[in-house]
Amino acid sequence: MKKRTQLILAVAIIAIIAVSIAAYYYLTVPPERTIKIGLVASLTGPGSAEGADMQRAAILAVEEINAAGGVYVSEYGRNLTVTLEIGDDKTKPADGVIAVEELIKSKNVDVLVGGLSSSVTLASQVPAIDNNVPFVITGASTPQVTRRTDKNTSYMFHYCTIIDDYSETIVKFLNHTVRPTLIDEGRMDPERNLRLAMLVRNDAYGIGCYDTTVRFINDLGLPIEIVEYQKFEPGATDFTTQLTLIQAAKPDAVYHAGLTAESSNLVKQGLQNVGLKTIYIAVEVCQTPQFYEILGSWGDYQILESKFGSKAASYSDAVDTYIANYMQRWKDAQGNPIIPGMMGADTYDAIYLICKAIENAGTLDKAKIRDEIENIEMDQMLIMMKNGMIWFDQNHEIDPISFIEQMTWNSTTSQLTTYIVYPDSLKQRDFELPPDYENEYS
Amino acid sequence: MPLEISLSTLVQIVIWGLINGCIYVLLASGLNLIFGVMKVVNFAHGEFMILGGYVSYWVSIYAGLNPYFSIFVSIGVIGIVGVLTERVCFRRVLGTSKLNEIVLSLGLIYVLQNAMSVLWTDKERQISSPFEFITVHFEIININMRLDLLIVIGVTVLIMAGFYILIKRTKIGRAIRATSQNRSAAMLMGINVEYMDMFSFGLGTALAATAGTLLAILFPALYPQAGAMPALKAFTIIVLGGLGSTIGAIVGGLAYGLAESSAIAILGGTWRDAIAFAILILVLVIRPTGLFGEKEA
Amino acid sequence: MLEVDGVSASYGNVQILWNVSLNVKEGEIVTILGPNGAGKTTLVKTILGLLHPNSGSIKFFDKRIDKLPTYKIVDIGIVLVPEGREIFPKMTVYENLLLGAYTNAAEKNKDQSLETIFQIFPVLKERRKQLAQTLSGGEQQMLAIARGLMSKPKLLIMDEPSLGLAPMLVQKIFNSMREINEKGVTILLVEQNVHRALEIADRGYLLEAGKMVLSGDWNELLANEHVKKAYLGL
Amino acid sequence: MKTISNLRINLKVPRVYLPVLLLATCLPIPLFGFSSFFVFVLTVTFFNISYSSSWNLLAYSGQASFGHAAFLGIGGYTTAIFTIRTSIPWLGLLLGAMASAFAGILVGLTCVKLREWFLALVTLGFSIILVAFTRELDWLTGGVHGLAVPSLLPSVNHYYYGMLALTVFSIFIIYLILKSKTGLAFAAIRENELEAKATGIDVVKYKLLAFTISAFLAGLIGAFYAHFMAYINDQIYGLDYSFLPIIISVIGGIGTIEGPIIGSALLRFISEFLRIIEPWALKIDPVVILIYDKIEPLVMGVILVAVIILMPKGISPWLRKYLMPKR
Repeated sequence: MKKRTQLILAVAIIAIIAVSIAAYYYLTVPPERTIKIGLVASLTGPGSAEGADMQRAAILAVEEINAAGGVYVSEYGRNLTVTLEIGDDKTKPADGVIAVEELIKSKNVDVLVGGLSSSVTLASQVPAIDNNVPFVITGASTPQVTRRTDKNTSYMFHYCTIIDDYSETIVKFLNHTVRPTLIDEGRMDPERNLRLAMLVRNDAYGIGCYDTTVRFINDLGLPIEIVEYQKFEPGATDFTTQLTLIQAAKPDAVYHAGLTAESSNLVKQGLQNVGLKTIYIAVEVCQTPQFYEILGSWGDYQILESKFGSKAASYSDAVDTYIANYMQRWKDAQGNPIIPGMMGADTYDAIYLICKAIENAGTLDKAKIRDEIENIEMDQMLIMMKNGMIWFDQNHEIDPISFIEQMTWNSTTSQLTTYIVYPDSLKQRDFELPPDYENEYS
Repeated sequence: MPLEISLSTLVQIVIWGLINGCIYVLLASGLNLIFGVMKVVNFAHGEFMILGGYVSYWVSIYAGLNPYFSIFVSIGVIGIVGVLTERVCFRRVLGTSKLNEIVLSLGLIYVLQNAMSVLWTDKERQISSPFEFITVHFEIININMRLDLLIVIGVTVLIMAGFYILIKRTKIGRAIRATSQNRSAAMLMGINVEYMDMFSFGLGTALAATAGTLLAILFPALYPQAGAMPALKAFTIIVLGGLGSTIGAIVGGLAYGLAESSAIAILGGTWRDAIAFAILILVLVIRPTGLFGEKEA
Repeated sequence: MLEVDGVSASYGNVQILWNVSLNVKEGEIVTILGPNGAGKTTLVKTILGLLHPNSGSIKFFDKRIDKLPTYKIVDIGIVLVPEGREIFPKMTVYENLLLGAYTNAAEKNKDQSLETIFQIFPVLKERRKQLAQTLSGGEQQMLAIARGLMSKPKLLIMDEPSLGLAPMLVQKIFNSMREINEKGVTILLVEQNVHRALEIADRGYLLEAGKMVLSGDWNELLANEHVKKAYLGL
Repeated sequence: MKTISNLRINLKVPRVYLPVLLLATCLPIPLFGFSSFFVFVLTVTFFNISYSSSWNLLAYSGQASFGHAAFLGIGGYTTAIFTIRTSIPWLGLLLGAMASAFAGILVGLTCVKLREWFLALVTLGFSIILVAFTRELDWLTGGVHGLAVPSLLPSVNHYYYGMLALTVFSIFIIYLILKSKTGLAFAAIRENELEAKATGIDVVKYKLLAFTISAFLAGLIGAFYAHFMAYINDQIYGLDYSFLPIIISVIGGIGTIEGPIIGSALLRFISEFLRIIEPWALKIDPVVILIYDKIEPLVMGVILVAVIILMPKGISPWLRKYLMPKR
């Protein structure tokens, strides 16, 4: 008899939960119309450092917009507030699909923003494509997200530097700055090519970086050759064998493409474990606080390609204000301010541009919002554009300026700071070789 | 490309192989001990390794202890955790069915991994060593080596020597070996085999804890999911080295470390995980009982 | 010293022993006879606590031992030399003997026990550094008995010590058994070889299909018609 | 003919009403105007059920695969590659299932003589090796970029019915097998391989058969899943997908038809419950979001460990005692 009571109780509990779950999905109707922006970010998994930055930036942007009274939508004849819904793709394609499905179908978002890892975004954008939800992608660097041919990507926009941009800036920097410096200092035979080694994440992003580098070197006919090309698996923590092989190829510089933790650790291991004392060039994905934190003094003289210099001395008023606001708003558990990263800056801009587009459209109709995003023209914000304006080209991509920063270790504050060393238009300091730099003359 | 590798590069690749091998030796020896005595495959062994790394990490941060000394704290804590795990979980399913034992360890993987995630997030950590900036130069082969690498090798040698003496020269070691060779005869000798189960499980996980600490000193490999793959590889190592063979685990661990770094060097990083299993499958196709395994009655 | 009273035991759902009783007095050699599958090994396993009885009691020096774990039973002085020898194959002869002296009491006297044992089995002294698996069958049996003696048992139970051995060796082992008994060790011998068993035993029990069917002095048993027919081939 | 007569007999038995009731509840759900995310989530649940059932069939024959995702992935990749290259819809599903069945035979051949833990490792190893191949053979598999899989059906509601049909189909097939002589042979092998051999059962044949059928079903389900998710990359071979059916089946009841259903339902309950309380949890402490997704697998792990220790046969026998009257 007792067991029967137990059973009835268990069945009753399960039934109540089942009914309430069903009721939840059946009955949830938004109480009041707001502009719902869905943020797709990797809050867990290997991309969590970057994902957290995107989340913080998005919350900041939404708070600022709401504090300023929201967005005027003519269809409603009044200002609507913006609400942010967050979906975690867990840095996995299948979870990304579920997260976006949930944002679209359960949270009923009007527009999507975010998307970090390239392979995850290629999967998670599909529900957005299928349901015609405008998606401003601010993380994934593969151009495929707006150029794929198997799906109609007319609702996809790419507010982010693409891999092509990284590699273009880096090879130009190598040719324009590094090679002359080495020749001037008598470190290399002027007749020979610059020896570049690449160490990339074995995924769409890393391999894309390699492919585009090869392409730009060939297209521009630069005196650079890739002497070693190694890959590592996503989430790897031991890069020593690859770095040893790179060392054997005697490169003048190493271009590495990984996420924050991978890139910073591989630089550290190269200098610390392997003794490969060279110039390490990271790409902007690593522009996060964690990057500087892990590198510590090992980051002295190392290089970072970026389009948002959170640590560089002020080069733009908008950026300075943003950094100040961000650090004011976000503090870690110990109460120290958190430094913003690049992915967050993209996301922050994207939310402003979405709100602008909605205001222009005067409606929350997704097709109209899409049209307005496509035709947007507004002043540049955090990300600097080649013509000072935010606009999308026929590939739904932007045309940003990316630059090269060199890090220096300040032993009194125990902090890394950065200076822009390329291009000349933004340059704050001259590029310097690390004092213990080693390479071969010929 | 691999053909024109210079001597110093080759030596370095061998060293990376051996250092990874050290971690595998510690991990495989512990797993092997547990398997020998209890005939249980603890697939969650890697999680104890990472847990051990975390213990050392926090001890070295909050108590300011040199990480190489915090290994002892880690051994103690994880040893006790291991004993409790045996007592609460494994003892109850021991002998019911092999599948239950395997799935239990799978359940422990989920519990431990996600509990660590909830407690400390997925952030990758590295234990900072006081010798971080010291390198040693070897003139003959012209390579610089981080001092910690040498210390890690030294610590592994010491721990394995201690383990070897414990197993081969002491009364409890004899009892452990007796239990693993013939459980019922061991009972007839007056050995409390359940106590041996508990002790070996604790000792095995303690070895894993040292592996975790050393790994976290060398690499930023301290995150909750980091243990799953090494444990599986450690198991392939003991299958190849002969289930229950102490020497097999040591030689197999070092050999596998070398195989792995050569695989990365020759085939590329993609094959790092696959190589262990490729070897395993090849061996098992030829000899279903393992390379040195004995036919079971 | 040992009293088994009305013990029933089973493996899983299969009952093997039915209401079995026997007793052994100090200094005796008692034998349990019976055909293959009669439950002899199950009986000794039950005494040693490897299997717990469903009902009945087992007493050793008037203390209940049927609920104790094996290692405690060994500790109070009952030792089994198991069927099929069950030595530790990958350990040396010496290590095997040391394991025999695992209990604390036995460990104290281990040097003295070793001396005695090497007297009885000089061959083990020669081979003490060899791995046990390299010994011959007879030597392994000696090792098993010697290992049992190492723990200074009050009661030594031997399960089929002659199984699979050449007649010469069997003789040797039975001789050593007498020697051991003379040194004050009580012996419970489980045997299929009725002839030899009854030669050295004071008393005997006959176990058939899990039931005790007969008991008595060696001469009574030898005179019994059933024993004569079924076991002695007379 | 035999199947039909089997059916008629079963209709007399009360236990048949429970599945029918379950099915009757599931059928009209998309028509009732539930949010389409709910339909999506249920479709994923059906996937869990059918995929776990295919694993469970293999476990029923005493072989616990730790790399079942290999078969899922082979099915998915085959249909993706085929459909992209030829634009012929649907046929890819069958090809995927067959490719997977073929892989099942290969793995089965390696595994027939292996002990439990070796078998676990070899199957797991197989899926890990597949990851490496998939990443390297980018001309075929898209390498690390993965493949966008063309859609077969116009909407999530269609996929819902597709997945439901597939689930019913797999369970029905498994049911027929378990009720047949083959099922008896599987059970005999699981209980005691030597004895099974002694009674004249061709152990190797039946073990291979179990592998083949299980892999065929997993491949079919994987193929459909790939179309449903519209994208496939090497994570399909990952540990997550390999361990999922084990957890579900063991919690639900290993070697039973209803085990995967119970296990999947429980997983879904926990998952949806956590999803619904998430906003409240975040109100209490926003930092929770960083660890929130770990709570679900943690709870599943704890349940798994508890189930193995406390009721080693899973929840199913316990429920069965009350819900299913004995014949």
